[in-house]
Amino acid sequence: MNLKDQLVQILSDLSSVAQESSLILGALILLVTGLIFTNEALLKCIFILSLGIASYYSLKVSSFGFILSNSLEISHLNSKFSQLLIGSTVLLVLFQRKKQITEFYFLILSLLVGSLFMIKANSLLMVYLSVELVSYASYILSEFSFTKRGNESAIKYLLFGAVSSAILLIGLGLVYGSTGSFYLSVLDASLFNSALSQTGLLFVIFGIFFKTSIFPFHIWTPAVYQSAPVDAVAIFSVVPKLSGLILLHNFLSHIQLSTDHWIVEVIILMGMMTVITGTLGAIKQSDTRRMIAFGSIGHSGFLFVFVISNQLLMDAFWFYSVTYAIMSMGAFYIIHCFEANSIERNSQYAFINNQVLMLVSFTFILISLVGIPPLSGFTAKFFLFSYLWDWYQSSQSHLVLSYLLISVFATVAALFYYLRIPYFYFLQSNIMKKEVKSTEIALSAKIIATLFGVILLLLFFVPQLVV
Amino acid sequence: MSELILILIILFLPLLSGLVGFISKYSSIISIVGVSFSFLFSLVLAFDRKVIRFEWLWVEGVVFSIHIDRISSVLIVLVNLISLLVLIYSSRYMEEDNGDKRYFAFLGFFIFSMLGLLMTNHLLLLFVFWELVGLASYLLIGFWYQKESVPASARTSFMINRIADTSLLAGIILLFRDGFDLTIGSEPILWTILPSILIAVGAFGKSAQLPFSGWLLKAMAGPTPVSALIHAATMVAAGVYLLVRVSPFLPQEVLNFIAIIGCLTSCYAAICAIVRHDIKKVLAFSTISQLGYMVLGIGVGAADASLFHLITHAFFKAGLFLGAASVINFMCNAHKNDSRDMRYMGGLTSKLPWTCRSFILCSLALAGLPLFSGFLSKDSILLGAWLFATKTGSWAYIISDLAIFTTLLTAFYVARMVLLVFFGTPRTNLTNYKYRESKRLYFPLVILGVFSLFIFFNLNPLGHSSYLIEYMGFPIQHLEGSIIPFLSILMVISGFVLAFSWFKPGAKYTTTYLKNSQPKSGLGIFALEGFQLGELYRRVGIAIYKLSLAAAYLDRQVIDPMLHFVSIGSVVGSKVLALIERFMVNGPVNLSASILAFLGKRFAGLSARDGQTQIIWLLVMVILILGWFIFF
Amino acid sequence: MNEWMSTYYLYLAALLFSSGVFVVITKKNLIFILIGVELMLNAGNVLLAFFSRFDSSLNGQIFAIFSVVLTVCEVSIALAILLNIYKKQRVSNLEELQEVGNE
Amino acid sequence: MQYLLSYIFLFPLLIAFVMLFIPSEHRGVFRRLALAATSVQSLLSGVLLYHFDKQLKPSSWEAAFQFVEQSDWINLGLGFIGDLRIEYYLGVDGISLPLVALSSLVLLIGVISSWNIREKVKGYFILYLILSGSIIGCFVALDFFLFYLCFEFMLLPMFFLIGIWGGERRSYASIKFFLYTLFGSLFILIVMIGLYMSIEKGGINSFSITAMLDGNYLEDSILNPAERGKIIGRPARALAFIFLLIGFGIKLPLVPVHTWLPDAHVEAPTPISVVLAGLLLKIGAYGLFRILYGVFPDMAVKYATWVASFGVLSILYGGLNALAQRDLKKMVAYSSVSHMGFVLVGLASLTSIGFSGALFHMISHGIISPALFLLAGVIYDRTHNRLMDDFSGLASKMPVYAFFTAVFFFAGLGLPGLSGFVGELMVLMGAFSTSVFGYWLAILAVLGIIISAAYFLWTIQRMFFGHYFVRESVRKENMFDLTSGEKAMFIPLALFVLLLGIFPNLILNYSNETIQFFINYISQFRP
Repeated sequence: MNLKDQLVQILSDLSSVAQESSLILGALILLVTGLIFTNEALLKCIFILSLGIASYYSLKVSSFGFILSNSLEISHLNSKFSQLLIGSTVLLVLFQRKKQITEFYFLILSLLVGSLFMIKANSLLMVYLSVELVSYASYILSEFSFTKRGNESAIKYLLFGAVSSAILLIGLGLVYGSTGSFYLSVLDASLFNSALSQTGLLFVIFGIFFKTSIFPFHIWTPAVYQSAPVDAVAIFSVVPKLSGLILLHNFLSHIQLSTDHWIVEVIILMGMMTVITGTLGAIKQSDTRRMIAFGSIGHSGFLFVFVISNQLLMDAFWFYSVTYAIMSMGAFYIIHCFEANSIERNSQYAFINNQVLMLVSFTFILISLVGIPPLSGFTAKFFLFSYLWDWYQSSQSHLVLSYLLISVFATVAALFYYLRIPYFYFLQSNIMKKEVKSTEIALSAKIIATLFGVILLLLFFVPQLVV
Repeated sequence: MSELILILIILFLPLLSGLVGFISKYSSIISIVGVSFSFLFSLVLAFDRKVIRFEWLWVEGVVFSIHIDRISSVLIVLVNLISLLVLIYSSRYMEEDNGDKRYFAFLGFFIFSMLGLLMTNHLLLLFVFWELVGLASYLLIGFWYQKESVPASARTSFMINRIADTSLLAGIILLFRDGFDLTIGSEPILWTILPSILIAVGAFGKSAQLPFSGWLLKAMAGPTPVSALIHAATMVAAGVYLLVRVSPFLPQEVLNFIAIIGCLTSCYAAICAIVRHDIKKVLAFSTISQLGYMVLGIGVGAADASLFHLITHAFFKAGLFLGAASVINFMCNAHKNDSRDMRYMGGLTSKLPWTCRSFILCSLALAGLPLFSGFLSKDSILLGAWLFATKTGSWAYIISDLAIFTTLLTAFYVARMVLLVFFGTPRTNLTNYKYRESKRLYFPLVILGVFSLFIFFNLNPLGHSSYLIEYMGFPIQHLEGSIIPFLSILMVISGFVLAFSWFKPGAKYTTTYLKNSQPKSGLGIFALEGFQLGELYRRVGIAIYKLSLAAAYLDRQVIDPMLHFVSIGSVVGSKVLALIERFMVNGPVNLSASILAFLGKRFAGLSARDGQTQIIWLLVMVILILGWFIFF
Repeated sequence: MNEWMSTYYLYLAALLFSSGVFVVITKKNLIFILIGVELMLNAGNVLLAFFSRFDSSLNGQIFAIFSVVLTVCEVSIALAILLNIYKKQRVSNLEELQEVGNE
Repeated sequence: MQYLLSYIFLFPLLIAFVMLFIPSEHRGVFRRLALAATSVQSLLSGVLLYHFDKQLKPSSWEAAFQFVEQSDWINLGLGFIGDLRIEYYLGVDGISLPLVALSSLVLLIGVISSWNIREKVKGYFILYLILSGSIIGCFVALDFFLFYLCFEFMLLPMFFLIGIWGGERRSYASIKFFLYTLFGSLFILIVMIGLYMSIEKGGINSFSITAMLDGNYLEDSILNPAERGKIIGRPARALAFIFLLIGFGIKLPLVPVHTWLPDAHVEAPTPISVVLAGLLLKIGAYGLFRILYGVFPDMAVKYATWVASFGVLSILYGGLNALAQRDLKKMVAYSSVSHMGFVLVGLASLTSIGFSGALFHMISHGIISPALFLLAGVIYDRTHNRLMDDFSGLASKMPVYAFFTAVFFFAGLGLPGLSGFVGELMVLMGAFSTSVFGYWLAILAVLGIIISAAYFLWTIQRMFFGHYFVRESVRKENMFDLTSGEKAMFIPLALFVLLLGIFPNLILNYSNETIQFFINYISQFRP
């Protein structure tokens, strides 16, 4: 193939990356505009506009296959999830932001671009590039609170991330060298029969674990969630996590290891440990965000189930992801509203007066995170358990069974901590009446919070809406 | 249909009149009127001589039936009659009590349940009324619930009954399980041993046989007319009635068992009655003793004799109790101290003439002197026992002999009671209380006293049976020339003589009586305490309560925390024991939360402060996983 | 290049990686730690560059070049954050940063 | 008539939704609305009772239900198990119908007894109505998913109702309650998923309880009895049975997983105790009836001795604990444990009389225990104290109260003529006459009757007999007898207790045919 043909090919493929292109373009425009105007509304408009265009293109995707000399793969799964990622990023406009508006939205957009590339990556290089792009944006975003704590957690996050990316890089190198293939699509289980290639694969998987905060790479999560700006955290908890999971799935689905392969067993074990860690870790947290952070680690462990098996249960995974995105964004939105009134710790919810609507919505979201009907979190958990059960039935693997049992018990334990906020607000409020804090929450915020709860309710009764 | 209405009227009239009385002003009059109508209708029923039967599907597989034959109809008349007399007596006796409305309502309820018990031949329905009778008894024993120790007595007596009732219920259900018809039909099929014994034990409970007899003493805490009706004449006889009904179905072994228990009870109670000072307790023991006779009669196969004794006993014992009620009422007003202790009485003949006359009549019947009803019925039981002994031989003679010997004891304590209460001079200073024996008080007494004469039951003063028994359908036994009547007369007379020599007015014993009140000998103390049965019940009760405390302790300290422990126990290491020690006091949720938190901290701690530790932790994990793979 | 030569490259990468790890976990100064991270990343680059010898399209070397560029970005971000920290707290030592965590 | 069950089920939820939009200043409106809602519910269940065909002899479980409503609810294509199909499937048979009627009665009483709730009235009644809707939903749902939804959905309102309006240790009690029951219901969830994978209806996996009862198993499914599927070397059906037993046993409650109950009961406000004891426990028992015994009859036969042993353990252990309590409410709570043990024994007997007895005992306990909690609530309202030792001789001060207490205590101890006796008797008859476990267990169960008499009578003796006396620490200015409003609650309950005790067929006529069919169905699985 000569150069001209290649260029023609590239040009024709560009239409398939129109969403990413529009986002990059939007990000650049935002940056430039931000230099001149600091009007929040204007910047938000550009932000929404570029997301809108991107989502338009993501809805319009029609041709599937490999593009840009096999470095990207467009599939049904990818395009669907890119809609979800873009959609959850749109929710960011709900969060009020006073400072660093330009930079913030710019970084968010680049993080989103990285994520979109991540779920489409087919070549090892694209994997590394996209992961790093997401990471760099996150490092800077986590620093954006400009407090002592923010700095500290950012530098730790960065160091941790750098070590992880080194592991990823080593892994990619080993995979590349021992299998001789540079593209995910040509990877095969038969290629991974030497110790070197298996080590490489494990390192790659570990590198991706960092993005999805799977045990033992979850350690950065609570600190960052605690001290980064809340809107950034809301994105962290959804976009990089889901895209990392899909990347992992792309890797594993091409390789097609059987359930009793030791790498798969290690992965399942890590998933179980994640569930346990997330659940146990959350119990003693007094800071709301840290608690939710550990909860989200636990949820990574649940979501993880869907991607590690050979067959992807598309609808169930999709439903869980959508529900999780809504729950997570909703939870952080409400935390955001309360933090504006300087309520940061669980016990402080006891001092709030007359915010029944907010707290009821919050309770809905938290209960949905636990997974109790009639909220869509339950349906998601139900799919998860069904899926595990089915997997167990077909594989007869004891690890899968223990995963199922651990998930079930983790659900009970999750009640311990997720209920803490309603516990403080509803059950402890009478005791501490004397130091009531007056909180001011705008009506619009109340409506939005209620909407989150209502959507979760609605999705339980009519799950067809998203599937 | 008209018969059904008749039966329903007889059954519900006492209850209705009691309830109406409860909400109206004239409770006693309404009750008396209601019960007398019920009595009249039951006479109609008795003279009708028909067998009446109704059936009613209660639940699937259980058809309740009402079945009235001659036995029931006679007993219904009896119950109605005695109830009527007691009601009349009570209408005066309870006049001053402000809870009289409640009293008559309870009594109405009792009469209703007792009649119901007599009307059915289905064991389950019988059990229903059996329990209701027990409830009525409980309510009436606890009638003066504000008094010291009365509530406890009521509860104890109900509980002991309840235990026996449970045995009865278990027996009935076992019969059901073994496929027997729960209706006591006319064709006797022998039951299996276990249910028969359980049913017999149930009957023992209500009839105060060993080892349940203690409840009857506790029951004496109730008003005395109640004791006359419930704890002497009717309810306690229910057990005997049940045994009479089921005796054709019982295997011989069980009958022997019944005979032995009956005999022992009668003897034991007679011994106890000799040493008690409390007039009601003496009467209670005498009731137990007489019930023992009846049970003995059933055991030896003389059910007709038992039934006869049941009827005669109902009259004279009710009379005795009502007489005792008058005495107590008098003492209560005249002496104030301990109104029931015979040691303080004496010489009451002049004060209570009508009471004294009727009381003596009834006492003689109880003692079993010829010319009195008690002689007839008791003699037929003794005869039955004798026949049984000759038929069975060996150990059965002991039963028969013991029964005859008990006659002597009976005569002894009866004479002692009468002598101590009515003869001699008052042993304590009585206030100048003028007691007026009103008509309403002595009319029932006189009636009952008169019914203690032989003439109403058999024209032959030395006969063994009665036209009533014949009417009920039992064959008349003609046992001429037996020595038993003479033997029993001899026993009675010697009992009287002994008692008179000991307790005659002015005798040494009666003058020093108050001083040496406590018996010295071991047997005496034993008998005074009612063979320690009360202590036995108390011990059992305490044991159960201690068991319950242990269960509660177990629940609080082990089960409650243990579940939390189990739910997470799989991940808890060796620290658990120490943690349990520490957090047990703070309650289980704390405990589990603390354990979870402990583990949580270990996981969360790694993500805490030191960035390098985190990285080390990460790398160690990676190396561990790789090492695991390489080396295994 | 023969078989035993290629193991040298792998040893080199391993040496780089482990010395990077050593630096990262022993040094307290943030700059040193960054240098350690660089070493670790370069181990990966060595691997990539070496393995691309067996690849006619030299994908590995391209990868390595990209990776070097990315490393530069990473370090610049890290330095920016470090500067921030230093400006605010006058601290360049990781041990002295111990604030984030559960109380 | 066609949508009668939906009306009963959803009407309170609708009213609760309406209440959301009423400003909380109108405090009186809420309780009136709630009263109206539950009254309508009761009326509709009356209509339901009237139109129910008692004589229907079912040929299969599918045909056993009446007033059936069936429509698609959720229909999702899921890769691995075909379609996820959840139906809105309601219906009643002879077992659930009496429970629906009982629920509407108890819920109505509950509203009346919450008349003097003063704080956060709006929230209280909204939660109460949600609770009442989901309780009814549990009894009428024929889709396991719908059942599970209602089963779980009760937890949240209950949690808040106990936690906000409860006594001193309310938060502890509510969390304990929530944890325990969630723990139990997750066991149910696992089995539900397993059943879903194994059951087909029209060729598609289904949650339909009727299909489960009729045993429409897919081939090669793990819970298919013919397959003898195993999980970690154990028979899958046995594990499922045990899981369900634990799940429903926690709700029942079964010793040794009963410890949430005394705390929850003691701390809950009176109306909630009423609902808790009257209905929530029945839902556990109903789950045992419908799902455990209906779907796993083979295991029910196999494990009958074990189940019955746990029942007997509950009877005796609950009774002994009740005897040791000093708090009136706690005593009643433990007596509930004891009584629900009888239900389990009746079920385990696998005889028609035992089943009828268990059902009847559920109904009768569903009337008696609310009354007992109301009685405990009365004394607590007056004095803010419930310790038995602090009172004595109340009979002379509050005779009407003493009267009703006596009535319900005697009903509780199984006095013939009152409803408590019938259930116990039938259960014992079933337990003695069954062939699936030895009658030594039944004999032990009989001892429970004695113990129940002991604690009830002792309580009467301590609190009501003797001289009138109230300890100094107790507020005594409000010691007045029952008000007419309270009488209005107790009189109907007492009448029901009496009526059912004399004419148990009022209930059993509805259930006879169903239970007969049930027993015939189970008898196929007997060895």
